[in-house]
Amino acid sequence: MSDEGSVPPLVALRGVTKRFGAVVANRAVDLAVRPGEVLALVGENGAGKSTIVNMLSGLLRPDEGSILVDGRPVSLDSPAQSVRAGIGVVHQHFTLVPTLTGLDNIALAMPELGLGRLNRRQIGQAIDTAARTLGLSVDTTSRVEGLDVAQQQRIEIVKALIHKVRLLILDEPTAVLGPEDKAHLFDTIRRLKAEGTAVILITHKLEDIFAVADRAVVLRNGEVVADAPAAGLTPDDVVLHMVGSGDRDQARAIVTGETTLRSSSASGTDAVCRLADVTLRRSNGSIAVSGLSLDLHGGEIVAIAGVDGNGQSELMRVLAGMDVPLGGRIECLGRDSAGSAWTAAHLRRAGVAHVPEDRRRSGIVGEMSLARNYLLRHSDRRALVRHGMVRNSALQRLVRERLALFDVRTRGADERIDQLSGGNQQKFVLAREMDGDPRLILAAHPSRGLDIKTIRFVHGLLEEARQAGKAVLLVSSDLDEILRLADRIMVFAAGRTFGPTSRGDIARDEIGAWIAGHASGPA
Amino acid sequence: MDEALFLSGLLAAGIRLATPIALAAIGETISQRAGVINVGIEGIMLVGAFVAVLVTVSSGSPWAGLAAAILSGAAMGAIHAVFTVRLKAEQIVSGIALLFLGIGLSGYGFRLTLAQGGTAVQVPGFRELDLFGLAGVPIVGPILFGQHALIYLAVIGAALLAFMLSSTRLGLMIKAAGDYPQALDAAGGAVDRVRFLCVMASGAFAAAGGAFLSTAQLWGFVENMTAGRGFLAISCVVFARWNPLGAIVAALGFGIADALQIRMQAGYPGVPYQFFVIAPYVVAIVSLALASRGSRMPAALGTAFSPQR
Amino acid sequence: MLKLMTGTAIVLALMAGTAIAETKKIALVLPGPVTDGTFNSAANKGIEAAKAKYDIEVVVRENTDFAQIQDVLRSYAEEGYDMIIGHGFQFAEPVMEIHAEFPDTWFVVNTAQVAAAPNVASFDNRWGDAGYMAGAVAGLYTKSGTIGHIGAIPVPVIEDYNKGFEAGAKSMRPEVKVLSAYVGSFSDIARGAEITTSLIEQGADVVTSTGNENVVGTIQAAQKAGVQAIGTAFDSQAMAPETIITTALINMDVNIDLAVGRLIDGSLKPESYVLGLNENGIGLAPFRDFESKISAEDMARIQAMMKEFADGTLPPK
Amino acid sequence: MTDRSDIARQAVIAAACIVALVVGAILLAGANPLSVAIGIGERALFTRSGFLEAVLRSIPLTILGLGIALAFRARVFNIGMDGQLIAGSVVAMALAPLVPLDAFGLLLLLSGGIVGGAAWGGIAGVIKGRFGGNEIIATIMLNYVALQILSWLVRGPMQETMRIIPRSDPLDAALRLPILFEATRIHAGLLIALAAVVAVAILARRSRYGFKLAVVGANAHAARYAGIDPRWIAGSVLTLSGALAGLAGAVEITGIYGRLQEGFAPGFGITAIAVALVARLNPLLVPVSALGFSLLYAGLGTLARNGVVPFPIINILEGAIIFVFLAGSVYVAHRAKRGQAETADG
Repeated sequence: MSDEGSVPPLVALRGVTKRFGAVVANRAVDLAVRPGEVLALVGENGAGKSTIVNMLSGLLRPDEGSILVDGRPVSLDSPAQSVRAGIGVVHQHFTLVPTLTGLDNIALAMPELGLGRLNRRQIGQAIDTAARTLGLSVDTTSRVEGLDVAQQQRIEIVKALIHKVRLLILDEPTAVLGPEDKAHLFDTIRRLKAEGTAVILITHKLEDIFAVADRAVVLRNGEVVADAPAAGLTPDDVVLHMVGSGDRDQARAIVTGETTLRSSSASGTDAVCRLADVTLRRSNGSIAVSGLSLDLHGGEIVAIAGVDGNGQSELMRVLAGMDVPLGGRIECLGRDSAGSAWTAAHLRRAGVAHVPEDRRRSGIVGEMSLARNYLLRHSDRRALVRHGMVRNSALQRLVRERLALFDVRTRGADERIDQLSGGNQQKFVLAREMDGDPRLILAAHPSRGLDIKTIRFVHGLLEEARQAGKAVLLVSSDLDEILRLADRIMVFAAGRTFGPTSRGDIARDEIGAWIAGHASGPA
Repeated sequence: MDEALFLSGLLAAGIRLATPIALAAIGETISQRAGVINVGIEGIMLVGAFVAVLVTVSSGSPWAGLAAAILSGAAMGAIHAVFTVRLKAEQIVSGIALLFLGIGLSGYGFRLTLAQGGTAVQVPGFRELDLFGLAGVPIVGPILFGQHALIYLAVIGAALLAFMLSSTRLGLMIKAAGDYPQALDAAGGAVDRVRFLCVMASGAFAAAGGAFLSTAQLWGFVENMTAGRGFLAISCVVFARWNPLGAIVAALGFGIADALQIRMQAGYPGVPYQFFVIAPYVVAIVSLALASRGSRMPAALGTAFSPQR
Repeated sequence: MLKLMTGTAIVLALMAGTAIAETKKIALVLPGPVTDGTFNSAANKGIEAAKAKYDIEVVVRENTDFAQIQDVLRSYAEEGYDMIIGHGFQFAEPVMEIHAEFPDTWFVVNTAQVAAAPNVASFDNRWGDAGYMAGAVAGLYTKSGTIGHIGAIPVPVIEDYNKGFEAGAKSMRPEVKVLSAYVGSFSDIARGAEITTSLIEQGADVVTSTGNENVVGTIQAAQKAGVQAIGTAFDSQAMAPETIITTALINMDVNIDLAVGRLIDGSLKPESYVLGLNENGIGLAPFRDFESKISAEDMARIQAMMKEFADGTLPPK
Repeated sequence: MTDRSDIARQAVIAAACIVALVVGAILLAGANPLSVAIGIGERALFTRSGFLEAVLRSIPLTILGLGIALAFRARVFNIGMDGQLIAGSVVAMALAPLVPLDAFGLLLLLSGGIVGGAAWGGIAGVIKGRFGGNEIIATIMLNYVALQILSWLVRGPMQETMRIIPRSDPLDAALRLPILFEATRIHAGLLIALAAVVAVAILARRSRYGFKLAVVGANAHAARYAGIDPRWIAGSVLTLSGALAGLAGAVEITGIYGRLQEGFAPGFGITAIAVALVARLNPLLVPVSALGFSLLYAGLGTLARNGVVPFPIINILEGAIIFVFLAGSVYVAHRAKRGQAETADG
């Protein structure tokens, strides 16, 4: 164990084991966090991080071992008890009621208000106070469903901190944030630290550890395999612990993500997809983007950067045929957005693959088998469906093949897909979408929430696709990912579009400026 | 003046016809906002109607009858809540069972008590009020000041519930329980307790609607006297987009349309009366087609909540 | 009144004559609940009366859906019931379908006109005559010149009553305005009341109603509005003595009593019995408090009309 | 774990309370609960005619239950089976004077029933699919409309030539479904119902359309992503389940009644919902569930006939039995889960 300092641990896990049926999620986990300490909890998907979060937030009970607060064992049987113990949690999947405003969501988490009339002005002031000390600006008057993820996350943080919180747990907070919002978040964490609040930061991203954490705990297969001050670690060390590989070179390769495949400058070929003066509308009716013109060519990756909620989702929906543009015109693989054949089914048939941004919400049907989920996007293939009847044996055969090819870890094609880890689900989605030789690949946040090995796998796939002459449109809020993959970069911010520009023509901080909505650099 | 009389008669009848439906619809709104659908409110209304008459006759006070009806309705709601909230059984099936149970209990109770004598009993039921002595004012008088006390209570109740939903923390908890119970659970709220109470409240309101039918609109109980009003109430909830005040408006729409068709019938003896009877429903169907955009039901409606622990 | 008494006397005499046979088993099948206060209650009353008089075993089946009728009739027949009485025209068809299979069982359809050898008989009342009498009283009594009839659903007997009501009223007062409306349900008492209220608003000051529970709604609405009602079927004046002038009696209970009596004494024939005033199938109940509120002249006209019914010169052909 | 056994225990308590309520009610009526219980089971299960009557009633309930199961799979709540059934029977009856008097004519009548029910369901389908209107209201309202239109038809244009009773003229014998077994009322509708079970099972579990229904029912977002239009599915499945309801109507008319009359399928639509939900929307279980409900009704019918208890007790029993069934299935489900968890733990 690392330095047992003079300050006693604020919250500690002692020998905690948690099983789900035959699966052991955590085995004899020891963990401690002291006041004013930022602890990074890292590990691959399925390493047991979320189970720890859920036990600390009162959603799960340990089977063995104990949780200590201020050195005394406590039982956290409900979220309310967890709050009373001074633990605040921001879950990876936000627990906000979409139809309520931010303020009402926060009030919902304040049992001390009783059941009676809400003094919204007073609550608003309390929120402002909490937000100001953290340097956060939150929109508390709009319905949550209309806010972008970064804003929702801020509401979650304020919600957690509206009580006297001594330990704040942030589960994958950076996965959805752009660089600016990420910097903001780290700022907030530092302020909390300065006030003596302990923070547990669950993350996949190595750079997060070194940006804010004091100490890192690495989990593998439910067990703690490393617990060390961040200052004494290198990225290679962390990866080595995470993947459990003894090979330092391999670990380094994963960290750096060596790219062997390079752009085969494709501007000469005909455009697969042409967008001319397109206007996109949000579901609430407001204009997300206007005047968007862009050509997508085979053999290139075009990336849209920027904070979520600036029209990226709308663009993807429109290109996938799930929506039509409000204005302008799109021609894609012989289909015209003004025509009647601009539907998801038609475009899929024409060769559009779509890796959706929220796979749990729309990319898969959790309670269905892998085979049925495969059929989701291939139900008009003659080989799988004939005369309206599904040919199950052919489907099974194909799915088994594809699962092997994409290294999806599963018990078989009949397993329910919600039994798979997030990374395997994403691999499954890719296996499905890359099937049938698509010519345009729409990839929205393809590596969000994935562990580093799977990320490399996903990136490799996209690069191969480019190599094979396919057009790839990538939407990501991860600037590193964009800089690594993209041939051309475009930014949506504040209702405007910046670019596209070749990656070679723009520096990282210029993109950062674009994302912040400043029109410096080549426009 | 004839037109004025016609109008005030029409509105008064519309309000009377609407009130039992409105009360049941207000209750159903609360239950559905919390995520529980209760298709058994017809049965609860019957129990309420019977209990109200029974207690009114034996105590001499319609208010005591109303109070007893409300309690019996809450108890009926509790049965539904035990099965749907605690046991997490299929909500629609439980509602259907509740419907039969309500029909049976009210009918059986009636035969054990009031129907024993074989002659009609006198029910000292509610009478229309005369608020501020203004009920005599032409047209507006009877409408605004000359209604049954329960009608004013229904409006006040709906307004209070609307206020509760929009402006109290309890209201937030109810909306969260119906829209995204995971969020309420994570915020430390007891989803099941909120739902249980809301289902009981829905029973209480439905029973009050039954009590209006048997002690205000009429003075007496007959088996199955609700005649489908519970199902109309469910329609009103959806029509009103899960807003309690809207539920009153929707019920009023039905009531007035019904009162109107009743008055048209005698005027056009050549037209088969069935066409008048269906008129309110046809109007409802057409307006449904024309005005449905953007209507959203509580996202977790009909699904039991089981926390992951 | 006299007729009723003679009727009873005859029945009693007959009963004495038949002496002791084996106990007959009789099933009465009703479409609604016995507590409806009108149609089904009447049948129940009839069978109760018969039970008191004869050595019979009785079972009553309530709330029989149209879909269940055949099964119910068949089951009783299989269990060896001697007589199965279906109360309502809707029993006619199922009875016709199955009667041949059970020649030892009598099937009786009440309030319908159907018969078949050897074992189907029906009893019906002259609903049209009853309506005529009610209409005559209403036509004489109305001050406004407008009267109203509220029917549950236009089934044949209700339509007959409705037509008779109008004819009767016009016979007394040709210029009278007769309003008519239907509830669309037998059991919706609240709507029955509201429809009545609407007719009252349109000027009706004497109303009458046919059906089941909805009749109670009409009487209550009349009571609340302070206008007069004429009861139907049951003498229910006790329910609202200030309101109900008289009742156009439709003695469906007499039908049942009669059917049972004829079964016991062996005089039942596969015929369609239609009971009018002389057979005590219909009648006018006593006016009681209203006796004094009706002019002697009007009372004389009513009595003259009743005599014409007794003589057979009414109803008009 | 404690939660689960807790729920199982509560299910037992709830069922016990319901049973106590029923027993109390029966005792209050001066009857013997045990003989009442025996009475329910006796005729339905142990007499030929009682069992056959249950089979007869399970025919329409099966067809209707299949329609409900299809629609509910897509989370489309068709409460309008009663109206669609009426529409089907009306169209079938209206065709009767026009078709040849042979098996082909009968087939046309049945097809007419399907079309009529589909059209009535299709109105709700258009309201839902085209205008986004709530199908629960639409179907409830359409029930009332269909009931009244039937009421008018049998007194107006479709009334018998004699014009006495509100009903239509009878169908020619050639247009009646043949009786399958001598001296019973079991007609060829039984075969139609079983064929429908097979067809719907294949449709629901093997076909692309059935797959799409399930996707829409499970996750509307995923459906849109997959290029399935949830509104189109909702509209089409309302039409389809309406078609089944119409078929049930035509089968009842041609199989049992031979003419159009009011009230020939009272409350079947609501019962069918219970049938389908108890069968867990599995088409193959629907006939089992339908027969179970029919046996229950046959048993309750015996009770009503015997006059041992006042009629409302029958309604109480009807509700109580469904409640006890619910509690029982909750108990079984939680016991099973708990067992699993324990073996996994151990």
